[in-house]
Amino acid sequence: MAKYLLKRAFYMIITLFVIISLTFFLMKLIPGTPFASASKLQPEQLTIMKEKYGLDEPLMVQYAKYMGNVVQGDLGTSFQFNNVPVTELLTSRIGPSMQLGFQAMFFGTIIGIFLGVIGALKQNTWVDYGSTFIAVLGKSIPNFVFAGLLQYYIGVKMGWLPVLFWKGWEYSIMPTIALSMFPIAITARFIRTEMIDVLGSDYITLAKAKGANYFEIAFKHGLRNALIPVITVIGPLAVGMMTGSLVVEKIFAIPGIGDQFVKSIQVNDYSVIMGTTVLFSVLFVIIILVIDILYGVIDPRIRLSGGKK
Amino acid sequence: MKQREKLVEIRNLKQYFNAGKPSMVKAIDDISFDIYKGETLGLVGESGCGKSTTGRTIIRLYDATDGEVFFNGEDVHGTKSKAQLKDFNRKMQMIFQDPYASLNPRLKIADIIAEGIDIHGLAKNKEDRMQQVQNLLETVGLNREHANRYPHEFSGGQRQRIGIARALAVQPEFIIADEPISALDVSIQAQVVNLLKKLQIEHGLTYLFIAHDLSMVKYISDRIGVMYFGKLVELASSEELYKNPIHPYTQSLLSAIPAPDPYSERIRKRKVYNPNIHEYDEGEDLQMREVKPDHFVYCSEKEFKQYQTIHTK
Amino acid sequence: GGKDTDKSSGTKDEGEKTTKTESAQEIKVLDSSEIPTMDTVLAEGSTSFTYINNVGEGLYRLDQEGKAVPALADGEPTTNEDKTVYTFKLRDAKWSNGEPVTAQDFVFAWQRAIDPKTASPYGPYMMNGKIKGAQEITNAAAKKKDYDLNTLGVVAKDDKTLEVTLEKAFPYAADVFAFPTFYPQNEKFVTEKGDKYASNAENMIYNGPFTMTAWDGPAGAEWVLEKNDTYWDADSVSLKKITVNVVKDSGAQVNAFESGDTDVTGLLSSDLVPTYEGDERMFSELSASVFWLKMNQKNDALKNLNIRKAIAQGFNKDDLAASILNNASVPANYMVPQNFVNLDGVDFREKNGDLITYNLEEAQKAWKAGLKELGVDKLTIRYLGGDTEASKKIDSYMKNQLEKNLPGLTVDLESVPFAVRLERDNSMDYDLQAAGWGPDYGDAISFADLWVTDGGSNRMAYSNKKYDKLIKDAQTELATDPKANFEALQEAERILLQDDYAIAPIYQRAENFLINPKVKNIATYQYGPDYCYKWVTVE
Amino acid sequence: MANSQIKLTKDKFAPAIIDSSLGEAIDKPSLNAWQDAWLRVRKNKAAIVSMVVIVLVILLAFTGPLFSGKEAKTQTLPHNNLPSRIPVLENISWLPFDGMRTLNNGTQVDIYEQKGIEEYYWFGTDGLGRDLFTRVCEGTQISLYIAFLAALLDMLIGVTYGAVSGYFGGRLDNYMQRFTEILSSIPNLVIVILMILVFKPGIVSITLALALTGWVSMARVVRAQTMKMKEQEFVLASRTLGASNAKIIFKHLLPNMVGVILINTMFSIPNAIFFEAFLSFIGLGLQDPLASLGTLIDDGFKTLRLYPHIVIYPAIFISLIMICFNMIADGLRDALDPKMRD
Amino acid sequence: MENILEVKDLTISFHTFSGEVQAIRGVDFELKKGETLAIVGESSSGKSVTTKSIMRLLPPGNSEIKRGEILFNGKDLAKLSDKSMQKIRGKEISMIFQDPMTSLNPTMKIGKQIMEPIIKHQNMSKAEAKERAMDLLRLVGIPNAEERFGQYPHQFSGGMRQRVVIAIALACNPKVLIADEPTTALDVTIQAQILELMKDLQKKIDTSIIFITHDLGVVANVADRVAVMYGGKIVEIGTVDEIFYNPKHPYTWGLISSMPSLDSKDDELYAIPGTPPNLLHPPIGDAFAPRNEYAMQIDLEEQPPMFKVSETHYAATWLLHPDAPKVEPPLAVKKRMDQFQTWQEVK
Ligand SMILES: Nc1ncnc2c1ncn2[C@@H]1O[C@H](COP(=O)(O)OP(=O)(O)OP(=O)(O)O)[C@@H](O)[C@H]1O
Ligand SMILES: Nc1ncnc2c1ncn2[C@@H]1O[C@H](COP(=O)(O)OP(=O)(O)OP(=O)(O)O)[C@@H](O)[C@H]1O
Ligand SMILES: [Mg+2]
Ligand SMILES: [Mg+2]
Repeated sequence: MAKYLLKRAFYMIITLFVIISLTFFLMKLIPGTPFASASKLQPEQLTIMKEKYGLDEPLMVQYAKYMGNVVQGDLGTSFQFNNVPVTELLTSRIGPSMQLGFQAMFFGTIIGIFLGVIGALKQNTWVDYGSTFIAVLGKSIPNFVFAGLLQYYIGVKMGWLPVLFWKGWEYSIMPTIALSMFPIAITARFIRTEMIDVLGSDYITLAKAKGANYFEIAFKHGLRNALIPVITVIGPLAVGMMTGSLVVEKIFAIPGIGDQFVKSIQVNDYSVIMGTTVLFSVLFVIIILVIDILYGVIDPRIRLSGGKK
Repeated sequence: MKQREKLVEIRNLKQYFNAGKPSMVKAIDDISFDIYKGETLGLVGESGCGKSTTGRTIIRLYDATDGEVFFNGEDVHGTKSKAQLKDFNRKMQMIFQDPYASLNPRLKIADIIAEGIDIHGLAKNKEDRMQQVQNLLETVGLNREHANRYPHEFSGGQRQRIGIARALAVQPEFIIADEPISALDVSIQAQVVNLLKKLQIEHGLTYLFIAHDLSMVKYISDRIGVMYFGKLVELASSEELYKNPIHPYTQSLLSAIPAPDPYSERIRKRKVYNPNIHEYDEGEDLQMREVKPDHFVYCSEKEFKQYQTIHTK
Repeated sequence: GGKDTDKSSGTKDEGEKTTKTESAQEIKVLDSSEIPTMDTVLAEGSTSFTYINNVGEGLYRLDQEGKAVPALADGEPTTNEDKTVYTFKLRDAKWSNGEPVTAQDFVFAWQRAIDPKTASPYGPYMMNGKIKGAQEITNAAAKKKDYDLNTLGVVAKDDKTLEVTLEKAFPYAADVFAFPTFYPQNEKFVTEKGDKYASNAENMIYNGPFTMTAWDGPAGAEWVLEKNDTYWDADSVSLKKITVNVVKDSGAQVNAFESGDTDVTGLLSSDLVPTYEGDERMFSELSASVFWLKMNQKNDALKNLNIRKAIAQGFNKDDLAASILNNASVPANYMVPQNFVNLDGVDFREKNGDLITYNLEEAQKAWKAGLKELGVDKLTIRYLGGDTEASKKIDSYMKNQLEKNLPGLTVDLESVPFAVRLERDNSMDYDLQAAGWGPDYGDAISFADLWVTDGGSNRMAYSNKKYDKLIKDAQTELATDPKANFEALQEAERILLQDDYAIAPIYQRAENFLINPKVKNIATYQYGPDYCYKWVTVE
Repeated sequence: MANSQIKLTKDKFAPAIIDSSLGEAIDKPSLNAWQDAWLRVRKNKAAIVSMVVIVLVILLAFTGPLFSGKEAKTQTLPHNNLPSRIPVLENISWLPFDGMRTLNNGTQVDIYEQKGIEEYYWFGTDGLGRDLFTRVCEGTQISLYIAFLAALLDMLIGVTYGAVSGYFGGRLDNYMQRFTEILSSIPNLVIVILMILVFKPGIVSITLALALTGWVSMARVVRAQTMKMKEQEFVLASRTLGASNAKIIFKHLLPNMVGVILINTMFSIPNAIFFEAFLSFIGLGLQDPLASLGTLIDDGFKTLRLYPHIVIYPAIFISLIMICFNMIADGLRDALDPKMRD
Repeated sequence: MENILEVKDLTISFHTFSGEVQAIRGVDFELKKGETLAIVGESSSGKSVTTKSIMRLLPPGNSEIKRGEILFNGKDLAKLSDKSMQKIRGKEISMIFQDPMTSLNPTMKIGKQIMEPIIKHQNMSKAEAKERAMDLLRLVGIPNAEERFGQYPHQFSGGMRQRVVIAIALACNPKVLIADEPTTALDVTIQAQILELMKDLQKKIDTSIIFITHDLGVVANVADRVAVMYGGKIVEIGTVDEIFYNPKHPYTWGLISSMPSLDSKDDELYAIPGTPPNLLHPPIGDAFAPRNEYAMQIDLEEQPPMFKVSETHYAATWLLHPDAPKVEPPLAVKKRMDQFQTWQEVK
């Protein structure tokens, strides 16, 4: 196990290195400067500013410096938020995004699993179609529409929940609902598909032969076996969600990382783009590792050294 | 027996999976034997002892970890040009165990059978190709009309015959049959075995016939090899092996086969094989030794003496 | 959100003494972006300027009408003959830490703003060409030569006397001195805090109407302003507390307003405006931002005057303003906006009137002539559009109008992200471009000098010697003569639009927001800061 | 055990003549895998209904603009933001097709009458006075185009990539997996912006952006399937016959994954549609006057309270398409599931 | 001996895409207490469907019991509610499936899988159930029960897994144990072990066993009585000796002759020609007729009734009709009959 983790860690570092390097160079290909007032400034002033932020140096030098700093945990400072260290920016913003993403993933997955399981148990009945319908609706209504409708009807009209901001748990309910539609849909679809396969297998028949009832068959025997392909898709999705949703954060005025990231790209805020990418890819490779470990937990046949037996 | 000509020679063949990792499996561990032209060599042993691996390594589905396989005197596993490899692929063919998994469900029977013809360019034109396919179908006792059907429309026995026709299509000299009957119904097994026998006579084929059930193997084989845990432990003519099993594992295997005969079943006593009875010392020289003429047993020098005294009178 | 009212205990004591009005003097406000910085010399966006303006003050301050009036300057300064040297007397004002605001604070701040090491964007932008010595420092630094900050034309004669030397006289000096970049900074405090200065509420001191009591720094999505009792004009301030939250989505802002979560929204997107038509809670105001089409004369067709004329007259801007914008924006037949500058009460526009109007007949006539001159009967022109929803709608309308009104014209719409647009503007890789300009100070020159030959914002290969000369004159000889200056700029505008049809004005933008009717007297500005809450009262 | 009641005559016990060749006859009609699958899909009512709906939607998308007699890009500004009015249906009061609008104060007015408009705008008009019906039709075309094109590229790249990675395995597989990991980690937006720099913004860029990373999940699925299937005996059989790797992949492996591939494609179609909408949402999408359902919704949503019709129709269409594709995917999955064979 | 299970005129159809599959067409048999009834017959003859219908494990969607009764201790299982059936499954009647590799839940620990029916049906506490599960593991001959208890199926070999499945089936001392090809997937040595184990256990807890297999060797080993199925019907039923040494049905003959005997080296094996009947459109007459070299005209027209051969032996073939010509069974069968005769005489 330890050896395996070490090996994986080595691969993770290489992967990260490549991701960071590629993003660095790609990003530098985007034209323009990160300076908001660039269009107003004289060339002389631009020269001075570029020099101050080290943007006048050859690309390779900038790259080497950046990498050097990253290794020391220094992600540089933001341009759009004058000189705020990116690490500070990320740490102060990742919290709400992670919480929201996590909640949405959590509830979304649970509801999705539920919908998927009953869909599979009652395959091709109206229950199945109903659960498919709900799931697909969640996928076909863009989440800004969903978020907007929730905000207006539940928040403004009904006054049941706070309309926006991020000041306590009740503030996270509507955004969570809005954001969880997608994981609900995905999980429900995948669980249904897998569950149908699983329900047809011999060990389910054996479980029935043991006298197990529907509930036991679905949740004790079926679910765990249906879960593997689901975590494969859920994992990367979770990373995406935990690193912020542009739309939902914007609509509910949540100080998260999603909107900030998109804005950074639009205004060439190099260091924030890079910082977010680093964060994202670190989370990503870790989640991939966690998924691989989870595979082993969920399915004891899969040993960490890889491959099914 | 007439002058025997060696068709396949297996020398110190080894096949290790996941070599170098903790999960390493010695699927074949240093086995050697010959297969003579025109004979059927049966290979038996319990599940997982390496029978399939042996077959697959001979036909180069796996690259051998070590050792050589000579076919007509040429080393199959040596570096070969594409053309030479193709030539092997023509002369050596394989029939598989699972009649359901061994036919591509998306292809028509004609295309399945003709795949080898196409690859090796054995047909002059479309008509010739079709003609060959139909002939092959008839050879294995199926209707010409079946050419345009899909595998799922056939029963297990029919499928197995289609698999045989596919192998025959390239006019091989040597066929490895990997448990071609164990997934079939008893009544269908007979069909397939009969067919294989008939083809052997008509086409002068050589078989390596893999199975784990001795009764059918005995019926079809001239000689039988018994494998245990990646090693060949006994090799003799089928009559001989059946009458005088020497290696304790062979004895155990024979005693386990249930006979379709309630009377003899009631009196049958099963022998249990315990590998510890050999009490081999560390580094003892274990190898195939010819205990009786043409009867080889995997044993130590000491056992060899014992066996000889018991079995040769 | 922090409610640390006891940050400075002095404030609290005095707060208790004031008589209680019926309603709490507190408002909640939404803003659509975070504050990038509160450091006056680094600030470059209107959000920064707005809050800097509310917690700080310079020599001048924009009053409720948007006019610069002396603030820390104790009355109007004395000037030399040619109005290039201003001598200010400072009033007795205090920083919120009790220290007095001195002339050295100004010198320190201004030098810091021009110092290449600071790399302030707005410092040089505002000072170069205006404050003596600024341009030289910038140039020297750009060429990696030595420079001396003391050559900047700002000197503290004594604690309370500040002498400012201008490069050349200009009529809008008061606006410049009111601009947040020119605010003073307390040297001791700034150097003590170093990098941390103005990075959050703890690391700031104030000399304006309010203090910031809670702000986590640039990434913070909420901040609180509270009345500054050490402010010299504290008596005019009745508002006790302003809580600001960032909400980026316009629809969400409206929802927040509807549910009572806020008293003031940020700018409404124009889609939302019609919903509040006739609603007393909506507040509309014409801003000084004008939008136009830039016509790049590197394109052969656009080099042709008739073609430009046809395009400039060839779209119906009234319909655009009335039906598409529908938010109190007005069609622009000019470059210099209305209600922006005036001479003795007469608006710039009143005299110069409508210069390019929608005129289908003229346009088509010019179009035919132009095509003939070019010897073609069809033209394809690229149109570099914006990528915001609002600008997309307008671009789409423009394309439709031009194609419909000018037979044979095909407009290739290219909506690109902002960064890409900047880049293509820079490299002049476009034919038509929808662009706009909001001024930084209240003088027509802030529009007019956009189009001088090789001017930084020109970037459309427009060049007219006469125009250049008029602008140059306006900035030099005529700078001290308001009337002549005014007239020169008006003539320049006529040249630009009527002689050359260099750009095709589209509309002047109105700004709309929702305000709780209880909240009165929010001052809104056309340049620099957006709002000032100094005079706000809650009924 | 009761004996038979029927009278049996002696001649019935004469030996029967049996054609032995009949023994091998198969009396089922010959069906290939597709016909077989179609038979199964046909039994799935939801899938069939969905297919019909999709076909109708496609037909409508292409023929609708002909019926409406209006062009999607024609702007009639005085007619902007009209609610929907449909001949005949307008007389049915509970249907929202009567050209009435509810004002802020709750009163209903007939805008058409008020503005003196004779024409019928079936779905109303948008803010620029363009006919929404036509725009929704054309938007559907574009969304479908994006979906199909992206799905196609997706299949081409994803399938090949997955098949190669899974088939050859080992070190190559390891590298290829790391590569997709990297690809999914580089911010999509950076790539899209770069794409827009190189190509013109619009369909091409969007499609390319999609093709760049949209196929990763397909590759994963195909890889897993390939690894599972490459040990199948029919593949081994082909190898012993000397078939080339390419032939094995394309003739033996991929055709047997059609089900999985199709289903995954059905999943990626909605994703593509949304990716496009997302790009439009952040302003990197289609160029006007082209519109997709995504951009139409995005557009209309802002004025939801004032002009709900602008968002409702495209929303209905997009939901319809998504639901149908998912239902079809389910149907196909069931139909192509080998376990369901009898 | 009393009948613990009686199946009467059971008729089952599947509704499939291509039409109605008449999988079981009137099956009658009874199972006595403590006996082993083997059901043999070729693939698709309806062996599994018959036994699954006893457990009510047929897919609910497309299967239909058209006629017949399944009387278990007098109760008709076909009419029981799902709930009551769940109480019978695993407790009164339990089942072992063919493939030990797939019939255990791969993600659940062995111990838990064994404990499940114990906790469910016997109201035992967890600790007691664990004790019992351990005993069972030992009973089926798995060493180190302690350690094995917490392992997963993939850590077990095929033979061991099948033992676990047997342990599960035996957990509640069922009255009837149905084993559907329990050894087909195992190799001979392990098969032999499992068979011995089952016989042992049967003696200990005195259950009745229905044992399905193709393998006549296995039948000879385990069965008291044998039912031969063909085309959805039982075509011959009798004691094991009767079926092996005095078979009456031509299909049974075919089965017996197709096995190589020890000395028939060079003769061609007998193979039943043709393919099994298509149960979508079962033939009007005897389903075996098209493959039957002894077929008579009547076989094509009329289904044969069960003819009684002895108290225990019945066969459904017109050849037993008094009017039918006397036919010689195939050589292999004759040999057996003769051999039996000699054995009898020796006795
Ligand atoms: N590709 C492979 N990778 C790793 N191990 C393998 C592989 N193929 C076979 N083995 C292992 O090699 C050993 C021998 O397997 P093989 O399939 O040759 O047995 P067999 O005698 O044919 O068994 P059976 O009778 O079940 O077919 C087994 O332990 C098996 O798990
Ligand atoms: N779920 C099902 N749907 C449709 N037909 C079925 C189903 N299950 C079984 N059948 C059909 O019922 C018939 C009898 O099948 P059954 O499984 O009982 O055969 P079997 O005798 O057990 O064969 P084997 O020896 O191969 O296990 C077959 O024709 C089969 O196709
Ligand atoms: Mg094998
Ligand atoms: Mg069965």
